[in-house]
Amino acid sequence: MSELRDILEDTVTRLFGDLATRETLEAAENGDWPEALWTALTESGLTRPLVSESQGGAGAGWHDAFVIIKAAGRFAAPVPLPETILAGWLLDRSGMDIPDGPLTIACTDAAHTPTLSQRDGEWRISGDLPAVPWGADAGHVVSTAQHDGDSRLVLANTSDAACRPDRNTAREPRDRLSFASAPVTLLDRETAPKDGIALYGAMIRAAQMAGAVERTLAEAVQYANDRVQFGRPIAKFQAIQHQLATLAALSAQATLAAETAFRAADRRDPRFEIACAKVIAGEAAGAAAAIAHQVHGAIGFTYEHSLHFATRRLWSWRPEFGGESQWAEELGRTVAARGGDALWTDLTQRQSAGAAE
Amino acid sequence: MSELRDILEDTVTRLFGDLATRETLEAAENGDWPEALWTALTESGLTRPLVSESQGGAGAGWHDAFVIIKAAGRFAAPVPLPETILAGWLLDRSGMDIPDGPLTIACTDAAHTPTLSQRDGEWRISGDLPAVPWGADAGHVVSTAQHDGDSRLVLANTSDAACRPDRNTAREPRDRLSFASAPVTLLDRETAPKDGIALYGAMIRAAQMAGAVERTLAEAVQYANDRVQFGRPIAKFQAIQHQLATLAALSAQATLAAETAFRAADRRDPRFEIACAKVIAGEAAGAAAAIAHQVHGAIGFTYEHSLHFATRRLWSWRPEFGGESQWAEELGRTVAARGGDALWTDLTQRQSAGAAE
Amino acid sequence: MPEIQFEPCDLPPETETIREEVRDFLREALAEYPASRLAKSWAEGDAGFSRKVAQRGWIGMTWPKKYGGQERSALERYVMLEEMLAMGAPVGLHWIADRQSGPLILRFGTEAQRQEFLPPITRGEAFFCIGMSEPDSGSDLASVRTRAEKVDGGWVVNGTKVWTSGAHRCDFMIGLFRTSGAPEDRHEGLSQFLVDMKMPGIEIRPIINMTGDHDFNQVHFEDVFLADDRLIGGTGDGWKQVVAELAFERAGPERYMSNIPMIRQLINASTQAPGERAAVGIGRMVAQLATLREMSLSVAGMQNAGKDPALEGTVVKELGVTFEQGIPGIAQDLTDAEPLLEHGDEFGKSLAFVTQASVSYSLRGGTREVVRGIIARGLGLR
Amino acid sequence: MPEIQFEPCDLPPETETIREEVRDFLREALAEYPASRLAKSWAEGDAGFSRKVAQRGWIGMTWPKKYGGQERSALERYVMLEEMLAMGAPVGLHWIADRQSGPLILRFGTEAQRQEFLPPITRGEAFFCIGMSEPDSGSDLASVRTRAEKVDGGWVVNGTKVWTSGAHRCDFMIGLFRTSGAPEDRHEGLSQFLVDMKMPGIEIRPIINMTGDHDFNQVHFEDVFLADDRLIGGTGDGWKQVVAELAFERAGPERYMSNIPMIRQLINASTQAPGERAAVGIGRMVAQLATLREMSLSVAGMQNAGKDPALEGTVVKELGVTFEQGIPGIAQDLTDAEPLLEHGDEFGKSLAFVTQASVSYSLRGGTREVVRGIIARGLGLR
Repeated sequence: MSELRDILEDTVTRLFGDLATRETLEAAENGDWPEALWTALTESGLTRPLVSESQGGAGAGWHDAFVIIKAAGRFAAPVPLPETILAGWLLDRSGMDIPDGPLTIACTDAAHTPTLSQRDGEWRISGDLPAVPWGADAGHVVSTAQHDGDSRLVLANTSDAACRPDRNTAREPRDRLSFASAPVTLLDRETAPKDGIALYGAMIRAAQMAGAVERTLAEAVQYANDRVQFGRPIAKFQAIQHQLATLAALSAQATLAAETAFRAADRRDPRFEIACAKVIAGEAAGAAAAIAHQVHGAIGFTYEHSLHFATRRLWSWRPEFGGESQWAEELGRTVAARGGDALWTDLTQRQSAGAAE
Repeated sequence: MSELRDILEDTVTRLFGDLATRETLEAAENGDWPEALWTALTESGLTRPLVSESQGGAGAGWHDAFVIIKAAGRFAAPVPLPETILAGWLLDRSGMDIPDGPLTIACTDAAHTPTLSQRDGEWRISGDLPAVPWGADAGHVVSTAQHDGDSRLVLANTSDAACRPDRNTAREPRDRLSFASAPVTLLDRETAPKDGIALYGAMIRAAQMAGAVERTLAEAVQYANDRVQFGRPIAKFQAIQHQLATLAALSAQATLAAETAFRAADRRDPRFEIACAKVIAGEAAGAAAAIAHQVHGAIGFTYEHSLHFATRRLWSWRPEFGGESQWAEELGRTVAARGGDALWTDLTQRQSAGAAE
Repeated sequence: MPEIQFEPCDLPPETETIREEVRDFLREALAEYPASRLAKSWAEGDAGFSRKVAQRGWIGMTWPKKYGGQERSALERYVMLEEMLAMGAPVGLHWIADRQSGPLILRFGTEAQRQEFLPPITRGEAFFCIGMSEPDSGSDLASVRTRAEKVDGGWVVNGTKVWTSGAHRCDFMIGLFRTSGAPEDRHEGLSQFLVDMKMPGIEIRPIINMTGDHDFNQVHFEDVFLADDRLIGGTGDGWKQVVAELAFERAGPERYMSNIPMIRQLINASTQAPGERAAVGIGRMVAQLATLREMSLSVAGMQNAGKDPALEGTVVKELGVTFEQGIPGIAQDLTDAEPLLEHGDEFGKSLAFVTQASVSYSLRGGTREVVRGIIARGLGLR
Repeated sequence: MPEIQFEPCDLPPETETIREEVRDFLREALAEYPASRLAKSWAEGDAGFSRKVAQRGWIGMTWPKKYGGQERSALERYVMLEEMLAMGAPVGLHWIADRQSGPLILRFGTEAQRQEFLPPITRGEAFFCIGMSEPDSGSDLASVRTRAEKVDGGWVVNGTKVWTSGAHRCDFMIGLFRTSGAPEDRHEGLSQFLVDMKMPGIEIRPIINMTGDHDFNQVHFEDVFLADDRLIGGTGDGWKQVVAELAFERAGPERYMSNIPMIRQLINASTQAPGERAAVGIGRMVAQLATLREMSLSVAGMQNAGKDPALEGTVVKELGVTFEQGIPGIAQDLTDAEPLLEHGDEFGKSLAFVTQASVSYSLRGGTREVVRGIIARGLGLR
């Protein structure tokens, strides 16, 4: 790893280790905003790694941010850190100021896209954003909105919206924000990628899943070594060993798939690598949750044990920004359209195109 | 089991045990027709279980024939016994005489259906039947053929066809028969089911697969108990035990799924049960071959070992008369069209409809 | 001849009567239940519902009339049960008594115990839980530490049971306690007792599931006095009796039917003319479902014919649990649903529940490891 | 920090040169090969092809020039190899010498042995096989019984090796023989020897695969005399050397690439606008393929940087074999093809081959059980 990533890894691991405690996680599930954690993240500069230095950011790349976002997944950090990083990047690319405080993003689909209108030269947004991560806690949201059949990225102030709180399976906030002709700022359509939220949203969830899968592995290995049954640690049973070996392999695979996507994002259009990462991390997520719970037995099914903080997030993050089948279908169509003979050359071409830059 | 089925089971097990030997199987793969085996089957009345007693058959039902056909799969019998039984049943239902000797069936698809024509009041067939089981050895073939957009079942004499021998992965004969205006007899369209070959063909392959899966289980259990590694029988290793437990469960499941289809065939339209049986037996086939080879290690990959006689058949039979996905798709469409609330009532209704008859 | 043999079973025509009765009953009794509650299936208990079931005579329905039963056939009970499960009826409260505790008392209990306990069970007035697992025992059920010391006129119990499903809502526990020897003696020296959960010295502490539900409990015993007539069966026969009881627990249709309500919702969520991928996914699921039902019926039929299909029951559990556990993943894959716990639709709420709950299916009634080990022994693997 | 860590690898730009060279070469060299032969990938050997590869300097290409090598980088060799595998080139004959035997001789051999063996290998004139497994040894490679007895000026070998891939077409074997102790001593007392397959006393008996192909052999040694200079490395160091050799065997791109030719055919067999089910199936496969390539590249990069990614290599084998073994089933499911061995199309013939051959992928280079055990130990499972 590069020196910067080493430092980031140390910083973020220490910070989450200290502040993303069980108490914090439980309190967050009951609706408390973890202010101390967020403040520490902000003060360490971890909320704006991609923002240019002139804007008060670190001016780093996605590959560096990977370390932070994966760790957020590993520690089940109950804050919209990945969302803030992505929103900040989009705003920075548009040359816009980055608002203070937590930011979030909204992934809209055809059925749920708010519309834009202009009044007195100001752009305004109307409509619902469903299931916005930390919609109630974030000060601003970057979303897509429709105008005359055109899709635009906009920045809105969440205090202009009516908020109906909700939760995903992991009890992370997924709130509905309803706007009625609220003022917005449009992002630059030349510099901020149009598919930025759906695509890069999938990328950050892949990294978070890789982190959470790694957590399930660590917990399961620890438990298997500690837990004695039939007179010996269950780690001695071949069936347990084989399951954990499988989990370890999938964990390493998910991490590299996600990391590859983040690296590609620094270099070129990362759509192919992000699709691969979401598929691989999502498949690993399902298997990891099943194996880790099987190894843990009944204790892992209790709220008191910490395993579920990872596994419920894995289940929640799998479908967000598109599940495996959706991304696999896109990959499959792309590859089929090119034909089998192009498969390998296209694959090697992508890698060398990235490396050459 | 009924007394008749008990007797059939004993007879067929003894007969195949004596005559479907390794030598016979090897010779058959090299093109030798196992005359002794066929003669014994004929003399024991096992080739015509479903044919009415007036026609020289046993007048038994499909449930009885299940025992014979599954055993043919278990012993990898290199003869068109299931095909002969099915062809005989179709002819018998049409009130036709059953030709002596082995019979076969041809599963045609839209792209490969021969056409019928009438000349001097006689029906004639022209076109190719691809991959006919034992096309060169069977005296007659029952096939579908097209006439004026209508699909008919016909009986043709294979000696009227040009034959190009071929083999499936199991090196069972799958020969192409080419007819040029050869005389045929039409089966009765009222009494012989129009989809008889494709549908009942899937049913007999499901039973054969159940038999071959059972064989892989028996071989793998035997091998695991005999084979010593790292100082103990590999049957002692938990990973081996768990794989064989899975295989045993799938074997039992495939058998009951197939048997359920045969029972349904005696009672009502068995399309639903046959679809289920082909899906379940096909899935079991894939898993059984993988597990049995994994347990056997390198020795199972040799021609000298007998495992491949079962596994190569499993691979060959899976796609014949429609693979799992084809049948599953049909099942899925049927169920979806009825809606989720009808699923359970439809399921219980089928069973009680059968039992009531 | 294979070691595992499922004989096909035809249900006798009289079972159709009770099937229709149960359907009619459930149509009314469950009319107000949201789909996401039905998705919880037999994990859910409802005392009012249980009493309605009792009024129909469907708790302990195979037992002798003198104990409140109806002397109906085992296959009629089977049909009643599969209809309950097919709808996701909340049978959780009376379930254990009907399936395990009642049959145990009938088989091993004294006449006085039968008269005392069976009629209230059939009236839906006595709910039971099972006190078997202990902290640190896991799958190793025989390592019981909770001790019943013989005293004058009875026994004094000290120790802790854990994973006791529904203890906080039940009236009685069938407890497995050590009456002699040490935990190292394992199967030796264990006995079963009938425990009134209101006895002084019993403390029930909730264990909250990751779903947020309260089902499991820790049950602490501190000098709990049980009179002599609370012993069930012979002193030291506890393990033998438990093994018989586990066989009841392992073989029923609940081993493949827990997620039927979710399947129903999934098919309803697809269009009537689904795409190829959804059709294939649904079709494979239905083929499994139909075959597992034949297998489960077969076990019931063999039991009814006086045979001992223990191994076949274990096979149904192995395949049934694999099937059940696969359903949430299939539903997730085919719908890409993102469940919301507060204001989300019923499908999403159901999916969120079964996704989490399904991990426990391979733990209850014997873990996957235990189940496969039993099958392997049945195959004669040495 | 996790125990398993794949560092991303960027191939240096100079590897693009050799990539293009290999592609150009293969376009011509494989022009006449039917698709069903390419589907056999590295299971297939062709002496003429191997010699053409040698002429290009691509056998032993990383070795010192004084031994006939080209002193190219390990990553250039990696790229050469992945291009060969991507096309399904029949590298089977020179493969073992290039991957295992040459590096072994380079590392543990004497100067004389290097000069004797390495140049002919690079010229495609010396093909090697591995004499490791024995009857009844299976995965338990250390239970060697074949014995080399010390005699004046050399050793006399008696015993039998089995599963010797390509023995009938190879010039030399690297044999693992017991030079002291008994089979119970296991890793102790084993030594490696260079064996000329034309020596008197060696008998090669074919083992025919279930595919009908001849790849494996039994090799019998009866009083075969090996001069002292045929010992490679130290007496009794055989096991240590073999472990190093197995690491070469386990980590290469061949652990995930064997079925790439089949994948190419499958995508070609689908339409350019496939249905949803085929698209999803292909997409999942491609996601695996792309990620496994990154993992394999990562191992190569870490090796190149002087690290020891043994555990990561084992992970690639675990996932790679699972991936490879799944391909025939996916191809079967998406096409419903019914292969015919005589007059069938190339797709069917290829599918028939890989369906059968794939069962051996989890046996070669360490069984799945062995591989998972290694990973489990790497995780610190005690």
